[in-house]
Formats: sequence, C-alpha cells, structure tokens
Amino acid sequence: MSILVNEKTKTIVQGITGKNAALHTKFMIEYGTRIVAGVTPGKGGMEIEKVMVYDTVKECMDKYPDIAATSIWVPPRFACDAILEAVDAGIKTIVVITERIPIHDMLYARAWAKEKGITVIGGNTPGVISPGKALIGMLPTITFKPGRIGTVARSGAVTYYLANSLNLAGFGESTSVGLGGDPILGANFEDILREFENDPDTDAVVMAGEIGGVYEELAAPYIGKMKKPVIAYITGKAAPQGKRLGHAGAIVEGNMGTAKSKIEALRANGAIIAETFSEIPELVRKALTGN
Amino acid sequence: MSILVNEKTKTIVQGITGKNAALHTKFMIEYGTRIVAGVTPGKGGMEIEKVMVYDTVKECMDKYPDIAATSIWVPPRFACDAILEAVDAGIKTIVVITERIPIHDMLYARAWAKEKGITVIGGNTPGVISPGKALIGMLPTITFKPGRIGTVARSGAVTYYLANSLNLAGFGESTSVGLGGDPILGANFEDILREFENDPDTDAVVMAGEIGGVYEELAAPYIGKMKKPVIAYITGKAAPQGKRLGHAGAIVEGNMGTAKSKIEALRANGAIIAETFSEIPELVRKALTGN
Amino acid sequence: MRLYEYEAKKLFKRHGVSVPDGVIVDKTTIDELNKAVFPVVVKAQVFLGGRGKAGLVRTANNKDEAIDHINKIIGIKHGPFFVQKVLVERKVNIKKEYYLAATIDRLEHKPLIIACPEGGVDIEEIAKKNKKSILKYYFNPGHKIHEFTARKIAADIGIHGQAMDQAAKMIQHAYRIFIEFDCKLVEINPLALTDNAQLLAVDAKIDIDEDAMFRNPELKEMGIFARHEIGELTEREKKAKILGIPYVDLEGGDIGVFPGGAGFGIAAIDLIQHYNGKPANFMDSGGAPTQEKLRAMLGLLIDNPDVKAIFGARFGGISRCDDWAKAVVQYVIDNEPQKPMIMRMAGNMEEEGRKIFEQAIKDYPELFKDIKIYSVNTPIEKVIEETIRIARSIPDKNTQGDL
Amino acid sequence: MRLYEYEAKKLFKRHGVSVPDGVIVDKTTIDELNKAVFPVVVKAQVFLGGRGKAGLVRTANNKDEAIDHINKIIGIKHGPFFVQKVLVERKVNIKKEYYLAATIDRLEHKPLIIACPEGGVDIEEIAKKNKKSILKYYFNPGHKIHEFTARKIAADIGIHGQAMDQAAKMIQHAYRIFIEFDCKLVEINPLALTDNAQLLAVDAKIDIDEDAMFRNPELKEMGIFARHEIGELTEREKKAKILGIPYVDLEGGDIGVFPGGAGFGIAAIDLIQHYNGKPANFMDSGGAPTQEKLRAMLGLLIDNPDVKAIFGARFGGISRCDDWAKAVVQYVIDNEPQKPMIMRMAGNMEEEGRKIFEQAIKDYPELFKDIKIYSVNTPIEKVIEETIRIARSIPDKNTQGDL
Repeated sequence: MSILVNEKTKTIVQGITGKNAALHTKFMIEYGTRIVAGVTPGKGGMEIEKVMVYDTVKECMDKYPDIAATSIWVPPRFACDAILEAVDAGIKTIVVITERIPIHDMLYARAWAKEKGITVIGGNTPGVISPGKALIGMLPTITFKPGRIGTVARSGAVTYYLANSLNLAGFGESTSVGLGGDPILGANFEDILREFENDPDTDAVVMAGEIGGVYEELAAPYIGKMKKPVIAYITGKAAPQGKRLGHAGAIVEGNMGTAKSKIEALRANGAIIAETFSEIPELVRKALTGN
Repeated sequence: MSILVNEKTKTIVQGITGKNAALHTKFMIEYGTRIVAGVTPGKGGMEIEKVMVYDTVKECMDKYPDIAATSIWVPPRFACDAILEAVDAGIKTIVVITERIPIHDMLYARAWAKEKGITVIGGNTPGVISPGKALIGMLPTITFKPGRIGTVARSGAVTYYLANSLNLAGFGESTSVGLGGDPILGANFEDILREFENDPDTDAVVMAGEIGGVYEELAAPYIGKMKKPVIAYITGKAAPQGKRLGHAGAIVEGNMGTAKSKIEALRANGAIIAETFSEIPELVRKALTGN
Repeated sequence: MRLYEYEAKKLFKRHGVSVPDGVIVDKTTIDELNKAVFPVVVKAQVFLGGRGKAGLVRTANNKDEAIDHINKIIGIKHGPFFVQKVLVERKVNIKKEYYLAATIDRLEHKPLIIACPEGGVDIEEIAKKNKKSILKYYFNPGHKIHEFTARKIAADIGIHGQAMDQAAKMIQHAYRIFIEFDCKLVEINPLALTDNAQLLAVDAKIDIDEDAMFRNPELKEMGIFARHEIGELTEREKKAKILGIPYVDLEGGDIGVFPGGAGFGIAAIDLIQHYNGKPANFMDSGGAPTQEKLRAMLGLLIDNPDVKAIFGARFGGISRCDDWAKAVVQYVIDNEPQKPMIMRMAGNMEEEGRKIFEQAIKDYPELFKDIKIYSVNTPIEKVIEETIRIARSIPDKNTQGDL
Repeated sequence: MRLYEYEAKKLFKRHGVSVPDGVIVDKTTIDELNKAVFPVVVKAQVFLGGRGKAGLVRTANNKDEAIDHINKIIGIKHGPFFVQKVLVERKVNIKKEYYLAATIDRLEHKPLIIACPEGGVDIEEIAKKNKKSILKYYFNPGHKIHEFTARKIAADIGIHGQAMDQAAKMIQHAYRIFIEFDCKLVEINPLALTDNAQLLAVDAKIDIDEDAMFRNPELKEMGIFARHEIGELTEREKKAKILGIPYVDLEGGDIGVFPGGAGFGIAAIDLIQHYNGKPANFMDSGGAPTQEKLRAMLGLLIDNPDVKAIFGARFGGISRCDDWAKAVVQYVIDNEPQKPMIMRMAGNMEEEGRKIFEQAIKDYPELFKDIKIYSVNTPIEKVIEETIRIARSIPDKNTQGDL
C-alpha cells in the first residue's frame, strides 16, 4: 500500500500545456504515474507527451469516470478556480503545485473541498510520491526509495533531504508528502498523519515543520493518540522573527508559530524531536526497535 | 392543538415601531398572543403597547430563550435581513407580513431558513391564526372561530372569506394560514398540508390557490397521500392572462400556472374542487361524513 | 418589468456581454443612422415575438434603404403594440447559433442557467422534441458563478477552442447581470458565433424584478424607469396607471368590481362569471390603500359608461373597514354617483365602518338610496347574485341589505 | 504587506469607514497644514507601536505648534524606522473607545471579526485578563457579512441607539474592505464614539495579501505598491530587494548561505548554528529561479566582506540541477570569486549538472580550485561541517569533494 497515490491511481494534469507542467508530466509518466488526461481551457484536442488535452475536467471525467487524483499547475490567479473545478468533478485527491495563491482564494477552495470530503495537498507543494509506484508533482524521483517510512514536510527541499537522509541509512518511504509552503494549506499535518496511521505499509512517520503557522501545534494532540512513532524535525530555531502588525493575530493564535512552541507541543505529545537530518534514521531505528 | 402557533407560543414583532406593526401588536395582544418583545434596530429601550423593544433579535433571545415565533413588518428592502436575523437566532416560525420583497432576496432567505429547518410563512401574508388561541399577523380576528378545519390560502382576503364561509355554516378553524401573495414564498401548500395532516385537532383542510406560480401543482402529489380530506378552491379561471417574455419560463415550468392546470393536478390527486365559497362547507361536511 | 431589446443590449454592453454595434432610431432621430455601419438589420422594438414574419426585421444595405424601412416600420401595430423605435444593428454573419438564459426555477427555488447547442429557433419546440439538448445548471441563491462552471457550460453546448474563453466570460457576465440587476429573466437567443469567431448576443430579453429596482440606480441612469407594458393600454387603464392602480378592463362587462386585494379581485371575477354575470374589470387596491386611492378606484368604475352596477367588498385586515367606509361615503357625497353600489364589509373595525354608513344614510338618504351595504352575516355569493340582478335591471325589492 | 496608518485611512474613507479629517505632511509639503482644522494631533507614520510613549504623537493648537512638532518628529528613528511622514488629524473628543478587527483564523481556516467593548488600550492585555470580553464572529469563506450580524456585533459591544446604525454600517464596510482588498488584517483600535455621537476609526492598521494585489488595481491608483517594510533594510538587503530576492542579513555571520527554496534556507541556518557555525544571511531563491537570479544571489554573498565561505545546496525539483550548475559555473567564470564555495547538488538532472561542473573544472582548474561540489551521496550535515571548517580557515586537506 501507500497513501494518496499508487500505481493504479488514474490522474490528470490541470494546466498541462504550461512549460513546467509539460516537463513534469513527462517525468511523472516515466516514473509510472497513470496520467490519463490533461486540461487546459481552450486547448482541448492538443496532445502533450501523448496525453490528450481537454477543455474541462468534466470532459476528462466523462471519458475516465474513475480518475482519482489531479495536480494543478496553473498560474496563481486561476488556481482557486482549478481546485473548485476538480472538487466539483469529485476528484478525491488534488495536488496543488501552484504557489502564492491568494489567501482568501485558498480559504474558499479549501472550505468547498472540505465540505465534499476531498483532500487538497498544497498550494506550493512539490507533490506526493509513493516510491516505485507513482508520483504526482515535481519531486525529484531519484531521491526516493521504496520503504516503510512515511514522511510529511512543509518545505519542498526539506522533503528531499528527509528522504535522502533516510535512504543513505537504508530506509525507504511508503509515501512522501509535501504539505506545501503557502500560508493556507489544504491538508495539514494531522490529515496526513491519519493517513499514515491507517496505512498497513507504513511503520513510522517523519514529519518536518518550520517556524510560522499553526499546523504543527494543531497536529500535536493527534500524535498523542497515534500507535506509530512520529519523529519530528522543526526548523527556524535560528530564523529572524517577523513582527506582527496589530493585535488580532495574537488574540487568535496566542503564542503559536515559533519553532519553540511547535517543538514543545510535539514533544509533549510523544513525538521524537530530531535536531539534524542525519540523526533522523537513527531515531527512526530506535523508535521501531525499541532500543 | 393547532399548527404553528397557539396560546403558549412566545413570539416577537420585528419592526414593532412601525405604525401598522404597532397597531396590530395591540390587536395580537388583545387576542391573547404572547408577545414578549419587539425589535427595531436603534430603538432598543422603547416600549410599544407595553412590549419592550430591543435592538436585535439576539437580545430578545438572551432574555427569553424559548421564543418560538416572530412576525416581520419591516419595509421590503430590510425584510431579507430581518428573516436572516430570525433564522440565525433559531426562531422556529417566521411570519413575514412585508410585501413585495425582492425575489432574489427571498430566494436567499428561504434557502437559509430551509437549511436550518425553519418555517417561513409569506412574504405578503396576512398571518396565521389559531382561533381562540393566538394570532400572528393582521388577520381580522372576528372572522375566525375555533373549530377543526384547517385552512390555507395564498390571498389574504380569500383566507377571510374561507373562514367566513365555514363559520356561517357552523364550522370553525383549527388554524388558518395565509401563505402570502409574493411570487416566492417561504412555506408552500405542501408544507402546511403536512402540518395539518399531523395535527390531531384538524379533521379536514380547505386550501385556496390562484392563477400563477406552481405551488398548487407541487402540493398535488402529497394530497394524494393524505388521509384527511382536502377541499380546494382555485381562482383565476376568468382572469386575463399575462404573457411570458422569452422561453425560459416555459422550459422550466412547462404548462403549470393556469387555474386549469392547478385544478386538474389537484383533482387527479383526490382533492375535492369547490366552485364558490358558499359551497365549501357542504363539501367539507360530505367529505367528513361520507355522504 | 420587461426591457426593450435595445435597453437589454445597452445593459449587456455596459457589463461585458458583447452585442452587435447598433443605434436606436425613432422618427425624430433619423440622423443616428450616420453612425451605422452598413449593411444593417432594422429591428422594430416591441415586446411581442414573431417580428420577422410580420416584416418588422429588415436588412438594409445603405442609409436610404434603412430610412425607407424605418418609415414603413414605425407606427405599425404589432399585436397590441405600436412600433415607436427601431434598433439599427450592423449585420453579422452567423456561423452557429446557441441558446442561453438565466432565470428562476420556482419549483426548486433556485436560479438556473439554461443552455442549448441549438438557438435562434423555437427553443420550446426543441425542448419538446429533444429534452436532453436543453441543459440546466442550478445555483444556490447568493452564490456566484464560478469560472469553471461557465467553461463547463460552454463546453457542454459545444463551444471549444478560441471561443471558449469568450463564451465563459459572456456566460459569467450574463449571470452577474441576472443577479446584480435582480432579473427574473436574462435570455440570449441566439447567442451567435460569427464567421470571424466572435460571440455576440444577437437578440436579448431581460425581465427585471420591479420590487428590487430601488437598489439598481444604474437603470435610472440609463433612462429605464418602472413602468407597465403588458399590452396596449385602454384609456381607462392608462388613467389607472397614472393613479397607481393595477387595473384591467374586461371586454363586454357591466359590473364594476371594487375589491380589496388582488387575490379577492381574481376570485370576484370568477364568482361573477360563475353566476353568469359580466365583470367589467380587474382591480387591486394594494395592501393598505389610502382614502384618496379608494375614491379614485371608485371613480374609474363610476365613469365607465358600460358599468351598470358596482360590486364592492372589503374584508378589513391591515386596511380597516372604517377607513374604507369613510372613503366610500366621501366619494358618494362629493360625486353623487347615479349608479347602484352593492357592497359587503367585514373584518377589522367592521362595527365602526357600519356606524359611518348608518350616519351617512341618515344624513343623505337620497344620495344613498341605491347603495346597499351587507355585513359579515351575508355570504359574498349572495351579494354578487344581488349585484348581477341589479345590473340586469331586475332588482329584488325585498333585498334591502343588512343596515 | 502592511499599510501606513494614513494609507489605511485613505482606503477606509473611500469605502465607507469614517476617519477623523486629516492631511499627510512631510518636509516638502508643510503647506498641507493650511487645510487642517485645529486643534490637531500630529502622528508619526511608522509601523511600530509605542508611538505615544516615544513622543511621536503630539497635540497642536495652531499651525506654528504643528510645524514645530513636525520638525521635531520627522527624521527621528523609532525602532528600525526613520519617520518620514506625519499624519495631521483634527483632534476628536472621545467619549468611549472600542476595538474592532477582521482577520483570518488559521486554526479554523475562516475569516473572523474580533470586537471588544474596550479599546484604545492594550487589547492583548485585556484578552489575557478577561477573555470573555473579546468577542469573535466567524464567517464562511466567500460569504458576505449580513446587516444583522453587523448590528449584533454593535449591540454585543454595547453600541445602541442612534450610533447603532453607524456602527453596523462601519462594521460591514470594514469587513468588505477586508474581503475585497484581500487583507490579512483590518484593525481599528480605537474605534471611537465622539462627544457629538460620531463613530470614527481613530487608528487604522491594514495588512494586505501581496499575492492578491493583482486584482486590486485601486491600490495602485492610490499610490500603494507592493513593497517590503518589515524593518530598516541594510544596504545589502536593499540591493537584494531591488533584485527581487528575499534576503536578510544575520549579524556576525561568516558563512554565506546559498540555498534552494525558503524552507531549506531556514533549515540551513539552523544546521550551521547547530554545528557552531555562523550563518551570514537568510535567502530564498523562489520556485524556479532564472540563471540571472542565481548569479545575482551568489554575487550578494561574494560581495559581502564578512563572508569567508559560501555554503550552497541545490536539490533539483522544479528547478533543475543542470540549470543551477550552469549558473554557478558562469558566475565563477565571469567574476573569478576569491572565496571558497562548498556545495551539494542532488535531485532532478543531477547527472547533467555534475557533467557541467566536471567540464568547467577541466577547462578552468585555477578558477575552481576552492570550489567543492558534493553529490547526493554525502549527507548535507557533512557539507555544512566542512564549510564551517573552511570558514574557520582550517580546511581538511583530505576532503576533496565527490567529483
């Protein structure tokens, strides 16, 4: 198994005619991802990497009713609409590569998806990979090896380093998920941790968070309930602090958002805290073997 | 019993400081309606007919958490907001006296109320009366007598004539409901027929519809399922016909909307059709006694 | 409230829905033709369909031809309407026609868009023949139309490629107009794809909710005001319109109907016909008529030479019987009408109203001799039957009313 | 992006939120004071709080006093900011102060309004002392604020009577500004009731989502453009800003950090500190940097005299290793930097990137002698430790990189 995507998942690419999307469509197909169609409004009928392009997601669904995942590569101002279109079509997993999506747009799209029980990963995610099975997004595939460790991180590059570090020590990944770097995200740590907890092919989870936002703190209570070990790596301990404007943020979020608050919340709920990438494999090994 | 309102129903008046609302507040109180508060934004602290005025519905609810009904008397442009305010506060029955509410406003308020399971009567309704118990609205109370016939009509005056006709023959009403004359209504015939069907103190229902709209046709299938007899009086057989602009209306509503289509739909589902007010009591009597 | 084609197109143009270039011309503004690009289509501005068959839509290749057409078309009677203005539009070469409309489904209580890959023809016929080709898209009240929905609609009716973006924008704009201007209907038929790949609203129908016009001041800026335009008005209907009274003359009637609200007005006409009487009019007093309005309503009936008798009824709800009685009494004293009036009064303040009539009868017995006032105790049908008898000049001398 | 108080108030005024009358003055526009109505309050325009205590908010009874204050205030350094402009506002007599804000709750993923019957004071203190007095109203994304909600908020914070309608309108307008201008924060503190029963936004804080500015052209019309203003920028930060590179100098550092995306940039700083090294900067290359941008990023580090060694890392995802290698090689060839560069390259197109470096080392052995390139097989921490060693001028001669 694995989570979110595997070798059977039929998937499409929204914004497939863009330069980057086209390039990574090629990479995804080469890796084994089952890309059955692409979408770019007004360009229906074209072919990109032998993938047929349609004008709308609905037309793809009419042709392949069992499409279960999509990735979104459109410019930021069109991203909200592309997500809504995928949600409306009922695609279960939506991976949003686009970065710098307006915050209010993302809140709106997120609420829609939530209401329909659809998983949105990102925006600004490098993607999701189930090594040896399939990739949705633009993760560098050579970095990942099949295995039984789930990883989830906010930053793209940190996702690569996590896998790299695990692989150098002989571990591999069941699935690696990039949550994305935008301020408002679809899925958060808790959503992905739940998936890993329920995945029979995942033995432990490595999560990497960073300064800012509240998703790490929000996930902490769930970690306390998990049976599988969670190794957490939080960056930003040495980062320069931004100042808040006004007081509303403090009223809503209190003291959340610092590396310290995140580490404390996670540790208090049983997460194992790593200080460097290199020590992660050893912490995983200890957690799994009990010594 | 009775439906929607009785002598125990705590109710408020929205727009109570208006001239008509104030006058009918007096009548309602005289009739026995339990009016516990009134609302006019910015006029909190006043008294109308010894009823305390508040700025918001929420303040009324804070004071009397068991308010179960309200009537709305505000000018049309404020009606949608007043309905939303009552829905938000969780008041179960909302009687909208205001007439000529913009159609799109009413669609919006109606959808909100429907989502929260709240009954909206009107707009442009003369109100609801459970004779001898309570009145919400501006129905002329002397016209109604306690009894076991439910009535529901679209037009205000027709509601009066129905009751008048029944009373002259010795019948009385469990509850009389004016659906209202606006093109988009909250509750429709079916909603009220369901209430009467479930009311142990109602033996038969008289409904009065008229040319235009689709509410009579929509109610017909439910009448076919009812155990209680329904006597229907439909006006507009001789009325001059308005012409539709464009074709969209015909595509959506087909041939509905004429007195003929309504009478046919109702008769086909077992409703007893009356031709005049005067013959209604006899039809009721026959339906109840079986001869 | 229906808009003329040229008004609807003006609104379209201001809000992002492309229409053919055109000018509006009446007898006094022929010079507007100088702005036209020929060849043009000259289209009579009336609410009724079937303009083409009636010769009210004509092509002109130059100004002289256009003037010729205009002179022929203006003044023609089409159904109940006299043509007063024509829209002179650049002729477009149509490659493909579609149907697009936004309206309200009163069964579902939702706005919807209706679209069809075929347009320009009788869409109701298509709807009957091939129901599947009529596509419906429902919206939740208060929700906006998303871009992807507009694209989906465009794709569903077969608009692809370059035109798709145009179509999606047009669909969005049309729906926004529908919502923002509180429309009951926005219909584009045909929505045309021209031979140079432009999408244009070649015909336009808009019906606006008059009750919401207060929040659309832009209509006033455009010279569009609230009005009645159901058909050609009779002189009396025009007078009623000026007085603000919904009123319709019924042909061949001899009983003037002076009802309370619209609902009973409709019932009264039915009942008069049921007893083989001939109602002369439909009328609506509105919610709580002033005494001036009530007197004006009575005046319309009294002044109608065809009216032999007046049937009146007031069930006091929000409008009180005593106010009604005062208005009637004052009218009679002021105008000394020579027609019988048979009326029934019941409901709120009935007692007070009765006293007003009793006093008036005592004070002016001569003026009130043909006026009968019934109370809540007499069924309305009896009052109607009595009115019909009186109108037929066979008054039953034994029936004197309840006063 | 934060707005200055005067910018926020300008936006307020244009969109229905009342503010005190005022003019904005700098050293070159003292004449603006002729429009002021005295007495006035002279307020320094800086992003940092605590202006009152710092003497940056002063009352003036006439023009001379105002000029005197302005001359004293402009140029003062407040925190990292130099005061450049002052807002000169008519002094209002405040009867009661409230707190009002709209922001986004990232826990709930919803916009909300925060209101408090107390304002003008330290609201965070109030929030700690009396949590119940801080009222929160959540909204569904995309839904508008209803009038009744605005009235409810006004009533909840104790605004009744005549001021209620004003308050409700202000709350609605403020929320609409929050939504329509894609704000992260709109804060009015205090929202003041004056002694003549007017409600005014006496202070105003707005933070706008820069990523949505494309759809708010009105900001540009108002002279508000995208910008950085977190604190006072160093010369190097200013240069980076002009180049479009997110860059922050870190005091006392000697290792230039040339990372991939922002996420790893943050991690790299932590790791350097973890191994007791001293990072000189934070930097973010953005999603898929051009070769020009990469070369400019390197230039910023090379030109910094404090930087002894450069730590670079590229994990090829959307941006490819070969592009990165080309940029680095070209920079070295063009600029002949005299600093050691220790770099790791892994991911997409790693093989192609490696070949580019191999070729360059073969072609320009002298230029590349202090440049070490590690591959995916060396843990990043080893590369960092090596960089720190080199920066401390104790290079381990045995470590030659993986090429």
